[in-house]
This record gives sequence, structure tokens and C-alpha cells, in this order.
Amino acid sequence: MPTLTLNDAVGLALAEEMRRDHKVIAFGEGIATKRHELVTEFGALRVRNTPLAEGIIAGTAVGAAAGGLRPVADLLFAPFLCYAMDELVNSAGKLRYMSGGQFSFPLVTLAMTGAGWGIGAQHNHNIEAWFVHSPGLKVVMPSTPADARGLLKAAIRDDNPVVFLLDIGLLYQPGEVPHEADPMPLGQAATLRSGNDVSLISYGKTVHHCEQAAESLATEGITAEVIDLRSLKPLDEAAILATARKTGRVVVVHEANRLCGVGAEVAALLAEQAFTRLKAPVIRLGGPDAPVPSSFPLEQATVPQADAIAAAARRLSAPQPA
Amino acid sequence: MPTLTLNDAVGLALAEEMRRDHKVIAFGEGIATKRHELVTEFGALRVRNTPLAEGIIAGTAVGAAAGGLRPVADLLFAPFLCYAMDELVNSAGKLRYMSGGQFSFPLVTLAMTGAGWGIGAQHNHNIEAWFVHSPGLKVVMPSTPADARGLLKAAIRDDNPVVFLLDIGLLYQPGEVPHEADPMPLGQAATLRSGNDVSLISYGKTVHHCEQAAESLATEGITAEVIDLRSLKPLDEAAILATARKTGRVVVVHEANRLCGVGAEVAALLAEQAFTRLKAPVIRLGGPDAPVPSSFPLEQATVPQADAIAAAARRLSAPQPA
Amino acid sequence: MNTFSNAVEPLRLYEQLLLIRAYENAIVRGSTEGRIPGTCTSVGQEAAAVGAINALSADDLILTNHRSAGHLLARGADPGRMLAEVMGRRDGYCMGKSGSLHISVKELGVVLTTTIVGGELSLAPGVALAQTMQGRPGIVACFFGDGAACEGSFHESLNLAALWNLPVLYICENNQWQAFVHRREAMSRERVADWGAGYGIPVRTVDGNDVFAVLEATREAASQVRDTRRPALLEMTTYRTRGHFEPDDQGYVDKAELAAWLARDPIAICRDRLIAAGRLAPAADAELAARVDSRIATAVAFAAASPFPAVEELTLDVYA
Amino acid sequence: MNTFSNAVEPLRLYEQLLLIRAYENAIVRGSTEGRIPGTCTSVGQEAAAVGAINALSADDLILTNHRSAGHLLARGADPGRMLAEVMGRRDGYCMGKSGSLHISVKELGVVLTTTIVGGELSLAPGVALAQTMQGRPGIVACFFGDGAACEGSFHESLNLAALWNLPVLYICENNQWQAFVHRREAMSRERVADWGAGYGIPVRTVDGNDVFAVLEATREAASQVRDTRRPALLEMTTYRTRGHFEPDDQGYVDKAELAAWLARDPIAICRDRLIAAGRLAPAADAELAARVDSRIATAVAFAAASPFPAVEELTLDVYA
Ligand SMILES: Cc1ncc(C[n+]2csc(CCOP(=O)(O)OP(=O)(O)O)c2C)c(N)n1
Ligand SMILES: Cc1ncc(C[n+]2csc(CCOP(=O)(O)OP(=O)(O)O)c2C)c(N)n1
Ligand SMILES: [Mg+2]
Ligand SMILES: [Mg+2]
Repeated sequence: MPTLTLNDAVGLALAEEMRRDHKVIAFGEGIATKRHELVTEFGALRVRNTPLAEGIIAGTAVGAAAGGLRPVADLLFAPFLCYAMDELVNSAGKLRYMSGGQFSFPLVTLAMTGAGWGIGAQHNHNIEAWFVHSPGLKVVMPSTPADARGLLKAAIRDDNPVVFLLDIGLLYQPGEVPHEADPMPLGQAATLRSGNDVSLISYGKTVHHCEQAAESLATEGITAEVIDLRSLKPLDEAAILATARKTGRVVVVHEANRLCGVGAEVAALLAEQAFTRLKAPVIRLGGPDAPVPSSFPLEQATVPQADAIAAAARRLSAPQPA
Repeated sequence: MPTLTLNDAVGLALAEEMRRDHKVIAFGEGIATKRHELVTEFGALRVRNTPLAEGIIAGTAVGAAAGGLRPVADLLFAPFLCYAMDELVNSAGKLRYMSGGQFSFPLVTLAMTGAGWGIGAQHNHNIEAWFVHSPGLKVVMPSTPADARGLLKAAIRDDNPVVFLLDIGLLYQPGEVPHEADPMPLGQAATLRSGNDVSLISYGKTVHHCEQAAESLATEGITAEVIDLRSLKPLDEAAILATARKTGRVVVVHEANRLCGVGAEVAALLAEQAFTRLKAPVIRLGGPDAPVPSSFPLEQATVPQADAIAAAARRLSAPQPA
Repeated sequence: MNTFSNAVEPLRLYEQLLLIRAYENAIVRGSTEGRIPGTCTSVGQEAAAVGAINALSADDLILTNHRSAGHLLARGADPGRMLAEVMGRRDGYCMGKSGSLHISVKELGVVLTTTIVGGELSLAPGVALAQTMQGRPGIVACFFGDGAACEGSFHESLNLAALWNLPVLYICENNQWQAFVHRREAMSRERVADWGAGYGIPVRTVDGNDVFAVLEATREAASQVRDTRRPALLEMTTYRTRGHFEPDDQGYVDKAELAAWLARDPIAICRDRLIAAGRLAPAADAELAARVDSRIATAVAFAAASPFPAVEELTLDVYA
Repeated sequence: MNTFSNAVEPLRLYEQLLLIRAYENAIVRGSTEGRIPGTCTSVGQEAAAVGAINALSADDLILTNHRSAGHLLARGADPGRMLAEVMGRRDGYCMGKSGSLHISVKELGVVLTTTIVGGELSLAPGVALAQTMQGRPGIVACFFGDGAACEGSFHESLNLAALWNLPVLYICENNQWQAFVHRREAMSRERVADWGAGYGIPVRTVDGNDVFAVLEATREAASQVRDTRRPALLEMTTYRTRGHFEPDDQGYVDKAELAAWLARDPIAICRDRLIAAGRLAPAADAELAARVDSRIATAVAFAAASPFPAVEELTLDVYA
């Protein structure tokens, strides 16, 4: 299997989908510069640089999608989505419904998020939960190059607006990408490791921290099941409930602020639908309620690391007070 | 005690704080027209209409706050905050931290939200959870005129940016407002009714639906404790945990989308910190993952009503399967 | 008027003016009586809508906003289905999901209507891009208010459309009001055209209360956009003679200003011109008015008889 | 040059140009070697920063963005504390929380620096409002790029400042680039001034690579703002001669365009003028360069010696 970085896997998926469907177009601040090979293959009309104006980039994607194209808009870093919330939430997410189903909005918004570059809170802010909370949108955040490619292909073919988040810390990590070019269905979590004692549920870079934690737990005789959510909306509730019912112990892990994050949704789901099967409290590990600092050691400290995850799993696996 | 609508209680709090502190100013799209009495009393410089541009209204509040004023910006309806997310989240919420504490941002953003006017999803979208999820911001949503006045006064005196949400359905409901003009501290939930069998935790208009539910449950011998969160951030975790530990049964109720809503946060908190004291699963009642329709009966159907709340409480109070 | 002679069917335009006014008045009456929810009426602005819409071709797409009844009716929308939508009924154009403020009618080319002020500006370039890239002939007419022109999306939209050569005809109905704020309190300049001039595109202002002038100016601007595949901006100076959203006592409105504009009522202007040109006899006028009234009465009855959507429809059409 | 004679201390300006260049070059070297995180350097734009900042008074407040080293250094910021911030250290102006892209130094009047492009534009009117309402004399200088001028906040900000008579001097450094996008690919017009003209405020374009011309133009514009308490826009035409964010191989940059601008290096222009005027002897030049280099070396050492913040500081200063 060829080895690609996540960033290149995104480029590959874009190229494959543009080749397959001439309605797919891509634009954004610098996409034609940074992915110039797409311009070479598909021409300067289908791959464009834009003015520095996230609102109109997103709005143009929304309008173009309603008009029959399948735009992919690169909005660079997640905090810049703040300038595109109206277009994404009030237009893309609502106008299908508000029009009684007259329009659909097959568009993808790309944005980078998360720790790894140390340039501070206006570039690194994990706001995926906002979009999960907003109707009409789908939300994807892959943890490997292979998933990035497969899920992006599915996102481009999906008839709904998809917010597709790329973890900055994973962007230049290489990974194997299969030769087959099939899209991977949205809404399906992946079980990366089976286990009976505790479930580690995560997405993005902390999936890898969960895997490391599972390794070290294994040496202590604790078998951890590691679930990569991959899609945050639709959320694979069945997979979440299945693992929780199996192990009875759950640690939910992500980099985003704990408060009203995706981990809150997962924990709430368990409190509602797996309550009688839980053997211990749910533990959420998430980022603090603070902007992400630039300083390297502080930035690292915002991300739940393998040690903390393993420690949480150990706490759950210990006998519980009555 | 005088009786005022929630809308008038807001006007009263504004007037009282402007009288008390000349640094308090108010501006927004039409505030000088709709609250003309404030212009009369405080002059056209302290109370201003603005251009129709939420971004610069919020940005101006942020800049003015850093410069020593205490602005109150009226942004009308919550979905319009989509145009002000950068200013509220990336600037107001982060620049204190990012500057190492050099600035503070004492500002209040007013916005109306929720069902009651039947004008659809671009005016009615309950996005309070977004701001709870964002660092550096406080979030308040009162359910009575008295609370609106007291909490708004505290919000204006607070040195942090506060998103202050007004439930459209409650805006013209009258309620008693005490003569005393003290601010009410942010971050304190109110126990509106004591009970032992089940806790109904809510905010905004559904607090009243919880009270109705509690009434009808009482006739069946089920005593429900009704908690009005009032502040969503800081969230009164102690009050939430105390009631849950007392009754062991919790229904969390709000109008916003369930997914990653404030109810998810409350349920997650319980799954983490009250697990061993819960006697039954947590139940969340929230709005559907859909834009809010304009049509009256459909709009009503998005809001958890007393019947559904009482039914949930009854379900929890029935003997649980092992 | 030179424009007058060019109007193919001046009486048709006049009838549309009457229809819009009658429609809006029916809503005003209905909302006073509690039968119909309040709306943003276009009373006073009928000529801008009728003149502009009639200058467009069937291929063209239209984006509009909360104050859209004129645009929709002039485009041929059924007042019954519109009213059903306003009343949140099943037979509304949007199945009751929209209500009055964002009625889209795709079959008529009225797409992506939004009540986020400035929203239509952010969507128009993309709609035009889709037209262009798929080789479709129609241009995109984007109606917006002076208030919308204050949003950042105005700047971003005009810049992109000019830069990418997108066939968008920006039509600003400058009605001097932005809800409860007068244009003077919101704009550093008197005209939106003053801003538009910065984008290197054709910009023109026209008397929005003269339906024939609007028709002519829009025809010219639309054919410019059609021929050059580049944007243009047309500003129509007009006035919102009723309140922002019914009911509204207009207590905040300067009485002299309102009176001056009421004296320039677009329907009266059109009627006088038709009479002066010998195209409209009093009897014919009365007949037109009666026809319009009966259409609206039928529409109201149709809407009132339409059922509310079933609660099961609450989650229909969220996702494709 | 008429402007030259007005410059109080031309050698001081020259030394500042050198200091900024040396500071940026130290970062370039450090980031190549992995000792210092990459940044957005202001190489090629030093004259715009030095000329503009030196025209302001101590009362004035400054808002700037990600490419701010020139503004900070010209205002008197300590390069050691700046570098400590870039390196995420405790002694940084923002205690390591900011990093390179948003360094504010309140004590110098450099407030609310933001890397949200267009963010400074949305904050400036409020800062000016606070000045005005509290009777403070200073005006607000808001530095932004041609990229920021494409954001909707440009329009909203200029409209509000003009409407409310706010003393904001908008200073656009048009460096022809918006990260990896050339200005031509992003702007419907060549100049930001073309847009600024629509707001009814004084607008002027100046050669941003001529520090004396910038100084003079900014003085004039600043005193206009100070006297009228109304905004003005000054556009400085310049060029980002290094990449967007270090390291950057500039493979996407047109070589001829870059060469043409390198031939107009702001430091060389200033030096030549000083020499021609007999104000700078070669020995003095070398001495200045040495002084600057040693300041920067000291600064690098200071920053490198500064500790990282303790992990406990992670949640410090989130709330007031
Ligand atoms: C983003 C946004 N802000 C505010 C509103 C509330 N609002 C609805 S219509 C309106 C006035 C719009 O003025 P203008 O664009 O001139 O259109 P007009 O109503 O005059 O036709 C306002 C403020 C809104 N719907 N959207
Ligand atoms: C809202 C937003 N969009 C995109 C970016 C990424 N970005 C950082 S600097 C930059 C270029 C800015 O161009 P300009 O305003 O001309 O300033 P310059 O970098 O040329 O000094 C971009 C796109 C950002 N920081 N903020
Ligand atoms: Mg208007
Ligand atoms: Mg630039």
C-alpha cells in the first residue's frame, strides 16, 4: 500500500473526485497555490484562489451547491469559520428545510484544527461541537490518511453540507492508503482495537493517544477497546452503545473544550441509554476551558495524552465504591 | 412588588446601570428607537442605533470594552450572532488570555432566542451551547423578569464578556420584580421547588414547563425538584450535583438541539460525578436536530412541553430494570 | 417619458402593482384581526419590484429577502400558496416551514430567499458561478435593502463577483429604513451607489417609485450583465411607507418625510401616467381593482382552508 | 525630497529600519535552525512601519496584526521580550500565550493585536469610541493588509467610523500578497484606496518603501484625523519580499516582480538618500549596523534564556 500524509490523502481524494465528477470544484485562500497540481489537471476555473473573505467563500460554496455544483471550500483554520457561521449554519444548514426541501447543498468545508503548530488560539480552536449542535450539517474528523481520503470522497458525494476537519497535528503524519478508491460511509465509527475491560472513545489525534494508552494498559492485563468516531455527525450511536455495554467502562477523549463538547454528547448518550450496563462513572478527558496558548509546553498540555488516558482507564477498572 | 414584562425588566436594568456608571453605554440595531426612554435620559451618545452589521456592532463593543467602557450591544436575534462569532469568540473570548491578561472585556451581548413568534429558523435558533463551549465567555438565560433584571445588572458589572439570551416566548410575560435593585450573582442556579423523587433541570421557558410538570406530578404523589440554571456559564455544577444526589433521578430539559447542547453537559456531569447516586438513567428532553419551522404547531412541537416532562419523570420514578 | 413607450404591457405592470398592494393589505387586515401572522410588507415599494422583475427573463434567477412579496407576485407566484406559507400551512410554497420571511419558489427561479440581512448577497455569487460553469444563459438578480448594504457581505460579494466576472445584477431597494433605524443613522453616505462605484462595475440609481423608469433601467443593466457576464449595481430609491413588520405604529417615523413619499405613491404615479397617455379609463381601472381584489379574496380563502402540516413533518427535509 | 527635511531624526528612522531587518533575519536564521518558531516577517515593509509609527504621538493607540514586528519595534518594544514571546517564553510580552502572531503591548499603546485577518478592523472603531467618550486625546491607528481589506469587516468598519466620527487612521500596508494569493487574484481593484474613496473620508496612497514619504503622509493624515475627529485611510504600496510564514521557498512568486521590488529595498532607498544628503558616512553606517546586530544578539540570548511558562499558567487569565 502506498504511504501518504493526511494532507496528501486529502489532495488525492480531491483529485479522484474531480476526475470522476466534473461538478466538483475547489476554491479557497491559496488552494490553487498549495495544490497547484489540481490546477494543472483540472484547470484554473475548477480550482481557484479566492479573496481573503471566509464569508463569501462559504456563501459562494452554498450558492454554487444549490445551483448544481459540488464545491469544496478550503477555509484554512477552524477559528476562521467564525467568519462563515452565517453561511454554514443559517444558509447551508437551514435553507433546505426552510424551503420545504426545494434545495440541497452538496458542499464540503475543509478546515484545520488542533494542536501541533504552536501558533495560538486564533488558529487552533476545536469547534466541531458547534456544527454537531447545528441542524442540517454533517461533521467529519479523520485520524488517518486512509480515512481522510475515504471519508472526504464520501463527503464530496454526500448531498448535504459537510464540515470536514483536519487535525493539524496529523497533517504531515504518513500512513498507508489502500489502492482501492472507494469512499467510506459517513456515520460509521471504527473499532481500532478490541477489548473487554474499558472503552476508549475518541476522534482526531487523541485516537492515537488512546491506542498508546491501550498498549500500556495491555501490559497490565487491562484490555481496552479503542473506538475512533471518525464522523461526529451522524454520530455512530450504535457503536458507542455497543462498546459501552460490552465493557461497562468508558473514557471519552478529545482535544476540544469539555464543556458541551462531543464528549458531553457521548457521555450523555451513555447516561441515557447504557446506564444499567455501566459499571463505573464515565470519564471525559478534554481540553480546558481556555484558549489554546502558543507556548509549546502549554499547547501540549491542552491535549489529553496517553498517560492521562491510561490513568483514567485504570481508575475505572479498579473496584468501584458502592 | 411592581409587575413588569421581561423586556421591560431588561430596560429597567439598563437604566439602573447606566445611571449608576457613566461607562455603561448601549447600542444596536434599533435600540435607540425601541428604548427611546434611555436616549431621553442618557443622551444620544450613550444610547445609539447602529448600522445593520452585527460584526462591527460586536467588534465595537469589544474594542470599547478594552478601552474602558462597559458596552451593552443588542444584536436582536440569536441567529444573527453568526455574523458576530469572530468578534465574540476570537476577540472577546480570547484576547485577554492571548495577551497574557493585559486586557479585560466587560461587555454584554443581548440576543433573543427560542420559540414563540413563529418566524422561523433564521430568527429562532438556540445556540447558547456554542458560547458555553467557547472559552472566556459567560452565558446567561433568565426565565423571569426579576432574574432578567438582576442577572443583567450583574452581567453589566462583570469584567468578562457575557452573552445574555432573552427567551422570545417569555419576553412579554409579566412577572413581579422586587423594589430592591441588587444584582444577582452569575453562576447560581435557583431551586424553584423542592422535591425528593426526581429533579427537573432546565433554563429559559422550559423552566415553566418543568414547574407545570411538577404540579401535575405532585397530584400523583411524585415530588419533583425544579432547578432553573439561569447561568449556563459558569454552570452551577454544585447545584446540579446536589439535586441529582438527592433525588437520584434527573430530567434535563431545554429547547435547544439535544446534540452537544447544555443538557448533554449536565447529563455528562452526572455520568461522571453523580453516577453512584443515580437510581435511573438521565433523560434529556431537547429540541430535534432540525431548524425551527415557522408553522405554529410545528414550532410548538420543537419545545419540550409539561406533558412530556411529566411523562419522563414518571418513567424514571417507575421501578428500574436491574 | 421615453421609458413609457418601451413598456410592452403597461397595464399588466399596473395590475401587478395593484395585486401586490392588495395582497399586502390583506395581510395587514388579517394580522390586525389575528387571522394572519404579521409580515414585512412591501407597501410603497411595489414599483421597484414590478419594474425590476418584469425586466428579467424566464432564465434568470432571483435571490430576495424578507420583503419579497412584490418580487414573488411579479414573477407569477400564486398569492394563495404565498399566503398559505405566511400562515404556516401545508400548501405554502415551503410547506409551512418558511413562513413569510423566506419564501423560495424554485420553479419560478426564486431561489434561496433568506431573511438573514446580507445573506442573499453572500449566496448570489455562488448561484451565478453555477450558472456560468454549467453554461446556463440566465443571469442572477440579487435584491437587497440598504440595510443589507451595511453588512460586510456587501463588500465581499461585490468584490468577488467583479473579480470572477460573475453575472450578478445587484438590485438595491433603498427604502430609507433598516427596520427601526433610518438610513441616515446607518450609512456614511446617502446612496449605496456611492459604495458600489468602488468595484469597477456599472452603477446606476433610479427612481424606484416610477415603474417605467425601473423597468427601463433594469432592462439596460440586465442586458449589460448578460452581455458582459460581469456584475452591475442598480439602486432604486424608494420608501417603506408602512412599518417594518406588521403591526407597527410607525411612531418613530418622521411625519413630513412619510407624507412626502406618500405623495409619490408608485401606484398613483403609474395610474396618472396611464390615464394621461389615454391607456386607462376609470371604468377599466375599477375593473382591474375588482379583479385583483377577487384574486386576493380567493387566495385568502385558499390559504385559510389549507391544513397545518402534521407534526411528523417536523423532521422532514432536514437532510437530503 | 521635501519630506526629507521634515524628518526630525532621519538617522533614528534608518536605525529602526536596520533593527527590524536584523530582528526578522534573526528569526529567519533561528527558524531554519529550529531554534525559533517560524513567523510572518515584515522584510521589505520596514519603511511603512517606521514611517507610520514615527508619525504618531505617544497618546495614540495602535492596532496591528500578524505581521507586526516592525510596528512594535518602531514603537519602542524590546526585541528581547518580543523574541521571548515568539519562542513561547515567560518573559514574552504576553507570557508566552500569544506567540509571534498577536503580540500586544498595552504599555506602548499597542492594543488588541489579532491574527484574525480583518479582526483589527472590527475592533478599531470601538477603541476609538472609548477614546472619544472618555475625552482622551489620542487617535487610533489601525494597521491592516490588502488581504484584510477583502474581509467584510473593512466595509463595516469604515462605514461606522465615518458615520460616528471616530478618530481612526486606517493604514493599509498593501504588500501585494495575501498569504499564498496575489493581490491580483483577490481584489477587483488594484488599490484599497479605490474602495476607501466610497466612504466620504480622506484617502491617499503613498510609496510604502520610502520611509520619509510615509512619515510625511502619515503625519498629514494623522493630524487630519486628530483635528477633524473623523477617519482617514492611508494606503502604503509595498511588497512582502520574503515568504508568507517562515520557512517559505516562495516558489509561487513571480521572479521578475520580486526582483523589481528587491531593487526598491526600503533600507537601501533610505541609506542612499542619507548618504546623498551627507547625513550618513560609511563608517557611521557600519557602526549603526553593528549596534543593531548586538542588540539583536542580546535579545536572542535573553529570549533563549527565558523559561517556558509553568503548566499551571495554562488556565491563568482566561477570565477576569
Ligand atoms: C443579519 C440580520 N440582522 C438583523 C435582522 C433583523 N432585520 C430584519 S429586516 C431588517 C431591516 C433590513 O433593512 P434593509 O436591508 O434595508 O431591508 P428593508 O427591510 O428595508 O426592506 C432587520 C434589521 C436580520 N433579519 N438579519
Ligand atoms: C480570517 C483569517 N483568514 C485567513 C487567515 C490566514 N492568514 C494569515 S495572514 C494571511 C494573509 C493576510 O494578508 P494581508 O491582510 O494582506 O496581510 P499580509 O500577510 O500581507 O501582511 C492569511 C490568509 C487568518 N489569519 N485569518
Ligand atoms: Mg431598507
Ligand atoms: Mg498583504
